Amino acid sequence: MNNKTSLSASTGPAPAPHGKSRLGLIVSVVAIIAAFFVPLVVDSPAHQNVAILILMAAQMGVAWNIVGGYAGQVSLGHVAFYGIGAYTSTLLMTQWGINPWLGMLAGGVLAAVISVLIGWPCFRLKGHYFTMATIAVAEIVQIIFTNWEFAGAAVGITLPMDQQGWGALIFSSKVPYYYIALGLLLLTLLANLLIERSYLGYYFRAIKDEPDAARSLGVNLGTYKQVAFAVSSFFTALGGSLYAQKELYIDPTSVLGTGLSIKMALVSILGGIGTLAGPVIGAGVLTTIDEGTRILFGGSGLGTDLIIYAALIIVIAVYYPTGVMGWIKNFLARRNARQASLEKGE
Amino acid sequence: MTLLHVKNVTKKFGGITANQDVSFEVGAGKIVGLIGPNGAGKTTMFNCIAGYFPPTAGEIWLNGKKISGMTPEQCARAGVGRTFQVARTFTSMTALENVMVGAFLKDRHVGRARSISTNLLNFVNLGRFRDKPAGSMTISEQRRLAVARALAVQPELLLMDEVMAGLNPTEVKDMVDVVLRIREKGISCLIVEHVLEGIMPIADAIVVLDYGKKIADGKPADVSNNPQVIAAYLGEE
Amino acid sequence: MLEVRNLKVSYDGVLAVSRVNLQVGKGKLVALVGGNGNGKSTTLRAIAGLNAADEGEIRFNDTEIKNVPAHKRVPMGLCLVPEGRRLFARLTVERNLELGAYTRDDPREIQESIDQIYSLFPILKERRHQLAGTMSGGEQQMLAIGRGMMSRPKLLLLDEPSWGIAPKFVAKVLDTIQLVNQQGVSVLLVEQSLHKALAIADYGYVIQTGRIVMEGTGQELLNNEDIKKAYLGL
Amino acid sequence: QQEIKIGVIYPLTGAAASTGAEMKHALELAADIINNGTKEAPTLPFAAGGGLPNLKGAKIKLVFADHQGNPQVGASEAERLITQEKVVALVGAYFSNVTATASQVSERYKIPFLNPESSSSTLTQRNFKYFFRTTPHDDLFVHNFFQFFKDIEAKKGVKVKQLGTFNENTLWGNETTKLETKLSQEMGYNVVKTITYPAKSTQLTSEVQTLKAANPQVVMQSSYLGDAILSMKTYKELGFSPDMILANNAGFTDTEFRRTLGKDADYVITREVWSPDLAKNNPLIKQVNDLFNSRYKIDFTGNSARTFTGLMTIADAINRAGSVEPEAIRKALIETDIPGSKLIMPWKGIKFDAAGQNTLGSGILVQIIDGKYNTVWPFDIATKDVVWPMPKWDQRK
Amino acid sequence: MSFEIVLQTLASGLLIGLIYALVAVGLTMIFGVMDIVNFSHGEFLMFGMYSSFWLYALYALDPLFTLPLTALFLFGLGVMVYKLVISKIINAPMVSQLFTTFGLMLLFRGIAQFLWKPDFRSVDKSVVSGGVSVAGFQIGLPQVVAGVGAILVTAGVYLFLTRTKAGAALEATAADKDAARLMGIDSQKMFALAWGIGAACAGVAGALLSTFFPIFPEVGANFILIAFVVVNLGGFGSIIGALIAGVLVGVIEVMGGFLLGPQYKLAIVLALFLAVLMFRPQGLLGKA
Ligand SMILES: Nc1ncnc2c1ncn2[C@@H]1O[C@H](COP(=O)(O)OP(=O)(O)OP(=O)(O)O)[C@@H](O)[C@H]1O
Ligand SMILES: Nc1ncnc2c1ncn2[C@@H]1O[C@H](COP(=O)(O)OP(=O)(O)OP(=O)(O)O)[C@@H](O)[C@H]1O
Ligand SMILES: [Mg+2]
Ligand SMILES: [Mg+2]
Repeated sequence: MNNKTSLSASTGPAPAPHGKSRLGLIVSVVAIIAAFFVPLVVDSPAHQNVAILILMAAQMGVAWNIVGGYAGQVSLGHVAFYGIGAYTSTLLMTQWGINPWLGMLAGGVLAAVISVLIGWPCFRLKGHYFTMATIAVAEIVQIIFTNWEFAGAAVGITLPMDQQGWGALIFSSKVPYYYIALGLLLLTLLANLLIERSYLGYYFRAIKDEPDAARSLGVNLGTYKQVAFAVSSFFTALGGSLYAQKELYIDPTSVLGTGLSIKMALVSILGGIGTLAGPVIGAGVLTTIDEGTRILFGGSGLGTDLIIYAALIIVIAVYYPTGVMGWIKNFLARRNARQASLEKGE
Repeated sequence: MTLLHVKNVTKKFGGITANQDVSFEVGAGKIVGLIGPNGAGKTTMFNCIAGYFPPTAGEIWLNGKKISGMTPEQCARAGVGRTFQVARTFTSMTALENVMVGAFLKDRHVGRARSISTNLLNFVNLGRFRDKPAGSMTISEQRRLAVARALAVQPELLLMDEVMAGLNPTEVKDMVDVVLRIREKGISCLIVEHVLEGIMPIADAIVVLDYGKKIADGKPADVSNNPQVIAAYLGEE
Repeated sequence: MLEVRNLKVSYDGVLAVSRVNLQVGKGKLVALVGGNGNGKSTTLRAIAGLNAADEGEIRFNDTEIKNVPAHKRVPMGLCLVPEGRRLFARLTVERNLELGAYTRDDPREIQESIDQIYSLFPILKERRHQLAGTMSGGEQQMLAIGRGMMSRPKLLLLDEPSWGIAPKFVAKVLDTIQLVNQQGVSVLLVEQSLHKALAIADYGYVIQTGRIVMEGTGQELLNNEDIKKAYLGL
Repeated sequence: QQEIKIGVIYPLTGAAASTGAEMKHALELAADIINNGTKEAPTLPFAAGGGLPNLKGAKIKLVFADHQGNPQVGASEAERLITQEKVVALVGAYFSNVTATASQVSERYKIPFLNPESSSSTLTQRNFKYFFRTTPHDDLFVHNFFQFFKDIEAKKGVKVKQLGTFNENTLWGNETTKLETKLSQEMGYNVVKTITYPAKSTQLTSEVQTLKAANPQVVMQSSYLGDAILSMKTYKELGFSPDMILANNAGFTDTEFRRTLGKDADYVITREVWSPDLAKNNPLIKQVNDLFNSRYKIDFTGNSARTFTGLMTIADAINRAGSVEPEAIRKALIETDIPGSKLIMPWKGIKFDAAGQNTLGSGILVQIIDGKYNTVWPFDIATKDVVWPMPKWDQRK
Repeated sequence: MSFEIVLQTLASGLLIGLIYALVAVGLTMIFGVMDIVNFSHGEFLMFGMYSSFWLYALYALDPLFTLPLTALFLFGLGVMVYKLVISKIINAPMVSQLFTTFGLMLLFRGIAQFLWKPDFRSVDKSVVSGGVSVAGFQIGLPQVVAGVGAILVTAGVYLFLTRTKAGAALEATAADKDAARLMGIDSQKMFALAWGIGAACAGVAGALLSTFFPIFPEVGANFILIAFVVVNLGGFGSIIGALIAGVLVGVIEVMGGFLLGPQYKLAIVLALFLAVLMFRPQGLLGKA
């Protein structure tokens, strides 16, 4: 009983979280700075467009990752929030002339509110049951919008192009869209980073691993799953609004289709679920594969692009089940282990 | 002063009565052992106290507050820390992070939670696992990790379910040390244990269950000489 | 009967067991003891085939089985009662026992074996329709042992069979193991109640950080001063 | 030698891929005729071959893109074709909602977009400057239905009163439903049941049941192929025999529709823009169709014939512009005036109004009889007398 | 609304529901044994349809008679998919498994389109065709045959799982594959078996459907959502649950569509499904 340990906090500075994250930090800063220069280097609008698609996919993935990755609640109905975002800002503008920036915010808030209505019953479900319930909810939302006259029903809504510029959030050039998408992505990443570093991040992961044990530590499962869900849906909706402003036409199939929910998850999984940079990397890879195969093989009409795209997805999932980030971590770990064992002289 | 008061608790699963009309108390700053044959209802009692099962009948009070009927997270807030018979580690997190999840209940500041947790890991002699994935620890190590994790919520009462199982006598001694130091902090311990060398010498009182009923209650020495306890649990030695 | 030579096992590149040599003779009861995290379970899992051995030899009845998949080792007469029980939690007690006899065919003999287990652990009979996962810790341990015996092994590998068993029953469990052993089944036993384990063992090995550091008959080891200090807390 | 790149965006994979493939073939045939000529159809514009004469024989090069039926992909592909492939004009995109987004991109880039076959009337209500559509739109088609009712009432003395609508729940189906309801009211018909069903259903039993209960005389239906086949089978199975099924093109004009249903496809009337039997009035139709058939072993359909015509129209404009400047092409498009005799369509010609809509287009109605499409309306160009009502299921051979 | 229409609607719903059940049985089986959600299940159905179609088109063999062949073929395909792909992701996180089967779904559609064109096909002259009229209402003969087939196959799978040693081994593997290996059960073989049977069920469903449903590369998309709902509603892993839920979904879909408007028929099914989950989070017959 010699080494008496105090239970109270020592007030000294906390040790650095992870030594290895310094490398990550450098890479991230360089990547962000580089991202700002992309439109200056890439001047073809088509390529800029692909860059925007990557940023938008990344943003969706990062937003999804909060609840699907960190908190482990695999929602495949997130497109509902995307659609709510797109429809809210669009309807507010076309019906009442409300500025799309405000509309975007309103869409986000509305999505968060609706996420509570959905989450409250659905979070009682576990695992695949939860996943399936979210798909069902999203399908219902799509059916409602398909039949809702006020929202244009199946016909959809065309956004008027008469006003342009930062106020109307409509541009004929791609560059402003690029920076808006980049800004939105950085904002979502920041929110994600703050969550990851705070107690919330720890709670989310605990809930994912062992919900029962988390409860014994005072973690209210319902509350924290809901927090993750609401934050995630808020940002997903912002992405939806941006989609509407960019494509200037929305209809239930394009902003409420199940495929998009799956894409959000795919992006995160491919890059590394439950990691900050994962979805961004995943979006880069997936969008490139997607666009690339279609451009190279899509004109043939034989479905070759689909085959190659699918085969690539499978290969990645099979050989890198933890995504690109998992692969990087593994690689670093192995290298460290090898070095360590070399030092030990084993 | 009594900290925990279990009053006439009964718990049934369908036709099986796991606890029947059990009453006992745990005094503040005391170590109480809860023993009994396999299937006597010890883990069930833990689950009732920690809010995982509502008792079928009876009440549980902690510090003058009724906690039966509360949810597990409410119980944790009320001051009950617990470990599980099956380890239930957060396997994708490091040992340190496991403990931090507990520490956040009282302090949401990450830096402070980290230093509290580091101390706790050292406290249960798991310091060297600090940054290792908790999933790669052996089962007995994971149970000790669970003790640190439960301590991190700064409980008034700590429920430990067989944390000494799978330890050899030397390791049991170390663990006994840990338990004594926990008591020194003023935390009461309610311990389920089959490793009697671990519990008998340090318990202030022992409660014995058999087929869900309390069959004895008292000082360790008295209980171990109780013929009923010997017949049901200790066996002739 | 079983001969392990220079066994080396690792998890994700980290060595857990290096250089384990041990033998279990026909009809013998051998104990493997050691502190927490020293590689006992890993050794047993490698023998049973759940972990792949990086290097070394595992010979069972004079056949090299290192590359034989786990499920094919069972019909050869090898059976592991694993750490942490690994019951089929969502299946009933009886179903668990039946599955223990998967490699056997005669339904009547299987029923006999089940009855034997029931007479050994009456609580299992009483609860034969309860889901295994809802049984108490000790009850589950009994079921795990019972299930292991259902395959009629020639060599039984037991990983801490007394884990979570009440003191009165520990003796009974160990008696049972001895009984099984006397009926001709060889046993490799990992156990933390050293004195009890070594008391019934014909021979014992001490494992430390993945290596066998000492061996001898049960009595020799029990009387060894180092062991007394390191493991018995004396 | 100059090459003129024209971007074409169609659904080459996904649910509508089979239609996409037909249209792709039609485009390839048109481009081939322009570039290499044909002896089989001497009166067809560009039949001499050798590219566009006013551009020193520049050849047409088609750059295909697959929009997979996804509006966002359509827009991205348009963006890519315009800025990467540097196409001088776009042709596409079959699905109205994809045409909507893709043409928005071309409008921003001030590149002409020629749409040969999307029928949503809203497309030409957007005040776009670079958007041109050769096909008549749904407004006209639905009008045709009601004109047909009036005509047949006059000719055969039948009274059409109770109508039912059976449309899929998409942009197209919805717009059609609205128009049908509106026109029925205006023209004194009674819609006894309006059904919009979810596309890609596993069963249409409840829909048909509902319809049958309302007992309409004529069902006006808009469905793509899968649903068209499924609904016909369900009609038969549930013994639902209205006087007529008046289909709004799409699935009902697909080659597979007849092949799959065989005799059960008979007597359905569908709105069309094209039919091989029109060759009677216009020899060009047979000549080009034979070309198409000898090459791809399929006949033209309304879709592929329109797509073919679309490419011919844009080629005509580029040629007249004598330039690949988008602005010049747009000007030429505005001045387009192709007479009906130069088309393989039963139209009076091609001439665009200020909104970019061809004003000379028109629709026809064809009826399947003995497994063949026969033009039955307008009566003056009909090749066969209309069979009305269609025989009940249990009275067919 | 007359009594006849109600009866008619019920009958139609029941028949399509049995098909749903059959598709779902294969899905629930794969899930139950491996905890893997197979997004590509609809494509097994599609392959079943094409198998029937080609045997019909090339050799004029009726789908009904070639049913065993189709089942065998799909069994082989299921085993092959397991061996080549799924066996490599057994221990991967749930999301990567979803991802893989999703990739398979796309791959299979692409392959079908590549090999057989996006065209719609159909078996136009099956030995079973047309309708029968019973007591004033009509039902399609192909549907009746399909319904009976669905019941037989479901019953067969159920008996196999509950009455045979292989069934017990599947159950054990499902519960804990490492523990099963310790019992001498070849878990790899069991997983392959589960995929084989699962795919064969979908194949049989496809064969039965091919007599009255158009055949095209994307046909699986029409069925997969419903199949998921059925599996969930019945309780993941429960064969009987899938049967009950399938029929329930079929009847509710047809009835609901008829009463409340066809455009909402799927929404009605989904809403009821969610409502049931609120009261029974593990589905009707699922284990908690
Ligand atoms: N969910 C349940 N359903 C049915 N029976 C249960 C359930 N949980 C526990 N039991 C039964 O209740 C009795 C008490 O179990 P409990 O786990 O409390 O025993 P225990 O005293 O902790 O035993 P051990 O020392 O073996 O861990 C046992 O017989 C057990 O089988
Ligand atoms: N799944 C795993 N992944 C990584 N490392 C592991 C894993 N399982 C065990 N280890 C490590 O391997 C070493 C040996 O573990 P093992 O379980 O064999 O020990 P043991 O002697 O059985 O200990 P105990 O007495 O606690 O059961 C330990 O250091 C442990 O941390
Ligand atoms: Mg217990
Ligand atoms: Mg061990």
